[in-house]
Amino acid sequence: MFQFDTLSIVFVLLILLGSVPNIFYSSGYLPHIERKMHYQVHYFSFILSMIGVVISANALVFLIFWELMSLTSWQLILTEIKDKTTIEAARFYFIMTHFGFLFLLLFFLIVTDGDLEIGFVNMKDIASDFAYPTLLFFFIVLGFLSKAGAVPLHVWLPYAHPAAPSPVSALMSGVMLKVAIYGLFRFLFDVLYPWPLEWGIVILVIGALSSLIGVLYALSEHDIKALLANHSIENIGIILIGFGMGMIFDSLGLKVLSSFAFIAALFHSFNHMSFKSLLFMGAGSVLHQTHTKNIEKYGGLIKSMPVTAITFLLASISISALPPTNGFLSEWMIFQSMLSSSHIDNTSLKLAIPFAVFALAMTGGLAIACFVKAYGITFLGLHRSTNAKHAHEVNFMMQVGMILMAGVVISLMLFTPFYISWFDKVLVGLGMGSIYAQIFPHGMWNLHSVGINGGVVSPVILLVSLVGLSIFMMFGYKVLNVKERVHNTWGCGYKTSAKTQYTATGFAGPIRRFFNWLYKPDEHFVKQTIAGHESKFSSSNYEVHVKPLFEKSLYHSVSRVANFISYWVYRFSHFEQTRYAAMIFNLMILVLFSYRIFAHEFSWATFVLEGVVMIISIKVLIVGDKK
Amino acid sequence: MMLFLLLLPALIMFVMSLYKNDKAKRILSFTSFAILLPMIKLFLLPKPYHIWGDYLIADGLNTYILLVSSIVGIGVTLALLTLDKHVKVSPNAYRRFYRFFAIFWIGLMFSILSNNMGIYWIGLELATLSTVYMIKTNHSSSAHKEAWNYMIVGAIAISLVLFGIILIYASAKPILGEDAMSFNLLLAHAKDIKSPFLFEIGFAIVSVGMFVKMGFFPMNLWLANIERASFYPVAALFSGILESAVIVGFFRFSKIAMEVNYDHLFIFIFTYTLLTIFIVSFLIFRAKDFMRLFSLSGIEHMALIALFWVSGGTFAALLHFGAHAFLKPALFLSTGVLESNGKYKIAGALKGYKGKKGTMFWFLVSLFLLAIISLPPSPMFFSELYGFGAMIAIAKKSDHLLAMIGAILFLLILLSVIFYRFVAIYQSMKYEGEKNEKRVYPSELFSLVIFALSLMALLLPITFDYLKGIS
Amino acid sequence: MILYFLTIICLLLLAPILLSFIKALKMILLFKKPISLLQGYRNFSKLMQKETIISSETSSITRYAPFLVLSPLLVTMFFLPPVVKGAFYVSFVDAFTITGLISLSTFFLMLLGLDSASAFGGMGSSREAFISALVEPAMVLTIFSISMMAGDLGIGQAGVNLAYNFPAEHMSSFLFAAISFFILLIAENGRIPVDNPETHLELTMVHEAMILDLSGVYLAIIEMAASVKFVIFSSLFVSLFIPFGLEYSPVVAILIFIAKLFGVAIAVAFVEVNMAKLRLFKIPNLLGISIVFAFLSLITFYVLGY
Amino acid sequence: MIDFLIGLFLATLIISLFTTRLYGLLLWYSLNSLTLGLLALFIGHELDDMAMLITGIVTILIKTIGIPYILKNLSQKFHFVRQINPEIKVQYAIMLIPAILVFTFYLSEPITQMINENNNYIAISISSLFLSLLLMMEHKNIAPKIIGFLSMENALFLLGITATDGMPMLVEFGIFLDLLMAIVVMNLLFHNEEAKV
Repeated sequence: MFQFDTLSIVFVLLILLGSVPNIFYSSGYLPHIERKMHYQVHYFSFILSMIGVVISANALVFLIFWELMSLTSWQLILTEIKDKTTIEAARFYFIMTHFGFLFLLLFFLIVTDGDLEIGFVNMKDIASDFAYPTLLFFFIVLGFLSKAGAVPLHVWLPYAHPAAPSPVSALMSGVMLKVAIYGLFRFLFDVLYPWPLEWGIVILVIGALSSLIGVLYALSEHDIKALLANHSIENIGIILIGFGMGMIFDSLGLKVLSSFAFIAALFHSFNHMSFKSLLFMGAGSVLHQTHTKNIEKYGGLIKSMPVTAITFLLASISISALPPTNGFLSEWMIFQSMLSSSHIDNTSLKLAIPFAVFALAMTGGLAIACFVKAYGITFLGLHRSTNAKHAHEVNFMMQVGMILMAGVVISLMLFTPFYISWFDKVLVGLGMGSIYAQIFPHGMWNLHSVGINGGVVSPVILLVSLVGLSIFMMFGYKVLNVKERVHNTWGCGYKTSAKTQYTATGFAGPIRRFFNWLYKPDEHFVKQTIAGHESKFSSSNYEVHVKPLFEKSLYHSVSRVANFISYWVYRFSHFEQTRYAAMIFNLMILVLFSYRIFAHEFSWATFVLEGVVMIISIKVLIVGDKK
Repeated sequence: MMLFLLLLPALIMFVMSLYKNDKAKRILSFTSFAILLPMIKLFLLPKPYHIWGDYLIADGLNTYILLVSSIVGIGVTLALLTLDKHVKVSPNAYRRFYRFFAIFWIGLMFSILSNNMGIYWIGLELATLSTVYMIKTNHSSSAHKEAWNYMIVGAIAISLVLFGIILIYASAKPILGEDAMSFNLLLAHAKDIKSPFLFEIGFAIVSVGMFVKMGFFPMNLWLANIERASFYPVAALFSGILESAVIVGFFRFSKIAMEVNYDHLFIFIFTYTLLTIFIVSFLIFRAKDFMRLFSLSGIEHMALIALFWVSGGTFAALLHFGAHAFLKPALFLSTGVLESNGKYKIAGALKGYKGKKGTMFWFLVSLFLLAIISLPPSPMFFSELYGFGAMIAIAKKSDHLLAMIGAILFLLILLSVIFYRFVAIYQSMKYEGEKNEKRVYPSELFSLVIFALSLMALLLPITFDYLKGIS
Repeated sequence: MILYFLTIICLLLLAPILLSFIKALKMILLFKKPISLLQGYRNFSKLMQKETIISSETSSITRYAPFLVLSPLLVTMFFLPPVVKGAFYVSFVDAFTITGLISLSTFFLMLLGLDSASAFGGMGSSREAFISALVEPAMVLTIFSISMMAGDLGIGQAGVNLAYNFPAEHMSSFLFAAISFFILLIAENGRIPVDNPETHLELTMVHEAMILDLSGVYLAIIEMAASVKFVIFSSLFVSLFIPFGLEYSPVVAILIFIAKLFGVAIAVAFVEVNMAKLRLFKIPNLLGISIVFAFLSLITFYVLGY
Repeated sequence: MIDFLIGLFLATLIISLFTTRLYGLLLWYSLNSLTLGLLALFIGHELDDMAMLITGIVTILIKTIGIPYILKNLSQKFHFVRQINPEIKVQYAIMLIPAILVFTFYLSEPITQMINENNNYIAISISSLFLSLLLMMEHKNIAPKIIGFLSMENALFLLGITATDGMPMLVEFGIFLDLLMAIVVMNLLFHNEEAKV
C-alpha cells in the first residue's frame, strides 16, 4: 500500500520541511479564524493527504489521497468567506483540479488494466504494450500540470491560492504544487520510461511559456497574494524547464547531463517550496495586520514589522535568483544544463534551446523587477494608508513560523551538497547513474556543472565573501565615525507625503507598456478638472486591471460553449413535456432501425435512409406544425 | 414458507392501513422495520435458494438488491413520520400511502426475486401502478397531472418491456419450449438461440422500455417533473427502490444479451447512455431546485450503472448501485427539510441549523452531497474507478481504441460538468444566501444516520469481497 | 597570486579615472575646457569628508543597501579574466554568476531608490527595473555565445582561451556578440543613449534618480560602485572581445590592457557625443538589437559548426 | 383463416386511428379485441391447447365486453369529451401508416427459425404496437390515450398468440390481473379528480 523509496522519502522531506514551520505559523494565525474546527481538521488532513500521495504504492491509494488532497484544500479555501470572489475561486479551483483528475484517472485505468492495486513497477509492462504511449504521456501531463498550474492550465491558480487563509496559501503554493512534480517524476520514470525526444520538448516548451507568462502576470498584479501565486506559475515553469531538459538529454543518451538537469529540477522544487512558503507567510502577516491585499495600501511596513520584512527580503532575493541564494543555485544548475545543449547532435534542437535560455533569463530579469516592486512598495517608503499605519509586528508563533522557514531557506543555501546527495540518490533509485562525484569533485565547496567545460559556482564562498565585504565596509563606516543628520527627503520644495510616492502601478508601468500587446489592460482614468483646464485638477485616479489572456480566450469561451449547449438542451428537454408518446415512438423507430442496419448488411444507403426517416418522423410527430 | 415470511410484513401493513386509528401512523412505520428480518434471513441462506420452485430464486445478486432496497424502505418510512411537519398531509392519505406501499413492496419483491421474465414483469407492473397512486398522495394539481403522465408513460414503458419479453420468448421457444421464460435457463442456452436477431430486437425493445421508465434519453425531464410534483419520500422511493427493480431486470436481460452478441449490446448501451448523460449533465448544469437536481443526477447514475454492468464491471455496477440507492433517498429526504423554508431556494439552504441535531444534519447532508459526486471516501469513488476500469479494458480489446478512449474521456468530461454544478450548489448552499432558522426532527436525522451507516458498511472489505463474489 | 591582487587593485584605482576620462573627452569634443582626470578622486574624497544626511522617511535599508550595492561588484572584480600571462585567475565563474552578482547590486540599488519615499526614487527604480529586465537575457545569451566560441563556460578561462586560440572561423559570431555586448555595456552603465549620467532632469534620469537622496559617504560608495561597474564591463569587453596582448611580459601586458580600456572609454565617449538620449520607450529597440545579435551570434555559431 | 383474422385485427386498429368519436373508438377497440379472442380460440383449437382456449374466452369476456363497458360508464360518469380530433393531420397519417407497415416488414426480414416459420406475424405485431402508439400520441385527451394503451396490450397478445403459440398460463393471468389493476387505479385517479373538483 505504501512505499518508501528514495523519491518518496525526499518528497516526504519536502512536505515536512514545508509544513512544520507552517504549523507554527498556522497556530499563530488561528485566533483570527472563525471556523476553527473546520480549519484545523482540514488543515491537518491536507498535510497528511499530501504525504499519503507521495508514499502511496498503488494507483488506488494514490488516487484516493490525490482526491482527498484536492477536497481538503478546496475546503480550506472556503474557510474564510469574505466575498463572492472567494466562493468563485474555490469553485474554479475544484473544477480545475477535478479536470486534471480525469486525465490521471484515465491514465491509471489504462496502465493498470483495471486492477488498481498493482504496484507502479508492474504498470510499466502494461504501458509498454499500449499502442499509444504518447496518449498516456499527454494524460499525465494534463493531469499533473493542471495541478501544478502550468500554462495553459494555470488560470485558477492566481484566484485560488490568494483566497485561502495565508498558511494554507503557503502550503498550497509551496508544497502542493510539488506533489504534482512528484507525480511527473514517479510516473514518467516508473511507468513511461524511455521517452521519445518530443516529450521532453513538450515539457520544455510548456516550462518556458509558463515561466514567462507567470512572471509577466505577476508584474501587473496589485494583489500581493495573487502576485505570489503568479510567481508560482513562473517557478513551476522553471522546474519544468529543468525537467524537460533532463528528458531531452535522456532520450538523446546523454545520461549524465540528464541526471544533472533532473537534480536541478528537484533542487528548484525544494527551493521554491522554501521561499514561496516564506513569501506567503510574510504576505499573510502583512495582510493580517493591514486587512487588505491591495499592495497600493501598504508602505513603510519595515519600520513596524521588522521580522516579517527581513524574512521577506531574504525570500525575495532568493526567488529573484540572485547569488548566493538557493534560488540562484538551482536556476544556475538549470542554466548550466541548458548551456550543455551544445553537446547535442541535433542542430535544429540545438538552435531551439537558446530560446528557452532566453525565456529563463528574461524571467529572471522580470522576477527581479517584480520583487523590487513587491518588497519596495510593501515595506519601504511611507505608509500609504491608515491600515498600514496601524500595523505592528505579528504574534510570536507566526514569527517563529517565518523564522523557521527562513532557516529552511538558509539551510538549502548552506547545505546544498547534502541536499544534492539526496537528489542524486533519488535519481539512482529511478535508474539513473550517480553523478554526485561529478558535481562535487573537489569537496563540497564548488558546485560543478557536468557538461564539458561547464561552469562552476561556489555558493558558500560567494556568500562568505559577500557578507564579509559588506560587514567590513560597514565596520569601516562605523570606524570613520561619520557625522549624521536626519532630515526630510527632498521633494523639489514640496512636502514629501505618501501620495507623492511611486505606486505599484506606476512602478510596473514601463514594463506593462512594453508588453501592452499581451496584457491588453483595462485602463480607468478619472480626472476632476478645475474650470475646464486640462492641466489643473483637484483629484485624479488611474487604475489598470489586467485580465489574463488565457482566461479571456480559453476559459470564457469554454464556459460560453457550455452555456450555449445547456441552453439548447434545456429547451429541447422542455419541449418534450407533452409529447411523451411521440418521443417513445421515434425512439423505438431509431433503435430498431439502427439494430436492423448494424446487425445485418450494413450499408451507407440504409444509414442515410434511416436519417431521412428519422428527420421526417421527428418533424411530423414531435415538432408538428407551427400555430 | 420463505415466500410467506417475505410477504408477511407487507400484508400486515396492508391490513393495518385499513384501520382508522391515530396510532396507526406510528405502528405502520415500525412494522416497516419488520421488512428487514426476512431479508436478513434470506441473505444468510445458501445461494441459490429456491423460494418458489423455478419461479422465484434467490441468488447473490437479487438478495443484495433486496437488502439494499429494504434498508431504503425503512429509512423512507422513518422519514415519513414527520412528513406532516413539512407539508400538509391528511391522516387518510397516510394510510392510503401505506396501503399502496404494501402493494408496491409485494410487486417489488416478486420482480426482484423472480427467475421468470413473466413474473418479473408482473411484479414490475404491480409496483408501477401502486406508485401512480403514491404520487397522488400529494393533493396538488401538478401532482395529479404528473400522476396521469406517469400512468401513461409508465404503461407504455411497461408494455414495451412485455413486448420485448414476448419476442425474446419467441426467439427461445424453439429450443426451450415453455421454459424459455426463465432467466437462468435462457442464460445457459443463450448461445444456442436460433434467431439471434429476433432476440436482439426483443432485447432492444425491453431495454428501451426500461430506459424510458428510468428517465433516460429522450425522456429526461419526465422523471424529474414527477418527483418534483410528489412528496419527497415518494421521490426517495422512486429513486431508491423502484429503479432498483428495473435495473435488476436490466442486469438479467443484458447478461443474456452479452452471450448472444456482445458487440451489439455494448455499442447500443454505450451510445444510449452517453446520449443520456450528455443531456442530463447539461440539464443539471441549469437545474435550479433540489428535487430536479437530484432526480436528474439519479438518471445519470442509473445510466452509469447500466454502462458499468454491460462493460463487465459487475462489481463496480453493484457497488455504484448500492451507493446510489443509499445516497439518493437520503438526499431526497433531506430536501424535505432543506426546502421546508422557502421552496426552491438553494442559496443558504445549509445555513441556520442550530444545536446538535442541526449541526449533524447539515454535516450529513454535506457529506451526501460530496459523496454523490464521487469524492473519496465515498463508495461511488471506488465504483467509478472500477467501472471506468472495466470500460477501458473493453476499449483495449476493441478495434477502435482511440475512438473508445475519446468517448470515455467525453463521458468523464460530462461527469465533470455535473461535478461542477454540484460543487457550485454545495458552495451556494453553505456560503451564500440568508440565514434562516430551520428545524430538524429526530426521525429524519435517524433515517439519515441509517443511510450514512449503510454507506459506510458498503466500504467494508467484507462487502467488497461479497460484491466481487456476485456475477 | 600577487599579480592577481595587483591587477584588481590597479583596476579599482583606474575605475574613477576612466569615468573622468570619458567626461573629459566628451568636453573636449564639445569644445569645452576638460575636467581633470583625477576629478573622480576629488569627488570621492570630498564626499567622504561631508556629513551624511539621512532622510527621516527612510528605513534601515538606506543604511545598509549602499554597502550591499558595492560588495557584489567588488566580488565580481575577483572573477575577471587575467590581464597578464601566468597570473592567477578564477577560471571557472560563469556568465550567470556574474550577471547574478551585478543584478544583486542593482536589486539593492532599486530598493534604495524606493526607500526614500520620493517620487524620483521610485521613478528611477522603475526605469532601472525595466532596463535591467531586458538586459539580463541579452547578457546571458551573449556571454553564452562567447563562451561557446572560447570553449569554456568559465569567464576567466574563456578569456585565456580566446587570447591563445582566436576563433577566426567564427568571426561573424564573434562580431555579433561583440556588438551585442557593447550595447549592454552602454545600457548597464547608464550611458547615453540609455541614460544620461550628467543631468538631473526628471525626464531622463535613471541612475541618478535612485540616488538623489544620498549624500556623504553613502553617495561616495554608490559613485564608486558605478565606476567599478564600468570597469568590470569594459574589462570584460576587452578580455573577451579584444583578446590580444596576453602573451607579452607582465608590464607590457598591463599597459596594453589599460590602453585597451581607454580605447573602450573613447568609443563610449564618441557614442555619447554623437547620439541623443533615447526616450524611455525607445530603449527596448536598442536592447532588442542586442538580444537579436546575441541570438544571431549563437545561431551562426551553431550553423557553422565547430 | 388465421391470416384473415390478423388482417381484420390490423384493419380495426387502423380504422380506430381515424375515428373522431369516443364511442366509435370504444366500438373499434371492442371489435379489435374480438378478433384477437377469435384468433386465440382458432389457434388454440388448431394446436389443441387448452390454455389458449381459456385465454381466448377470457379475452372476449374482459376486453370485448368488460372494458369497453366500464370505460363507457366512466365516460358518462365523468363527462368525457366525446368529440376527439386527431392532432396529426390525416394527410400525414395516410403516409405514416403504410410507412410503418413497410418498416416493420423490413425490420423482421432477417428473422429466421421461428416456431411457426412466419415472421410476418411478428411484423404485424410490431406494426400494431406502433399504430397503438400513434393512437396515443394523436390525441390529447385522456380517454383515447387509455384506449391506445389497451390496444397496445392487444398488440402484445397478438404477438404472444401468433408468434409464440401462447405464453405460459401463469404469465397470462398475471397480465390480466395487472390489466384489472390498471383499470382500478385509473378509476381511483378519476375519482380523486372528481372529489377535488
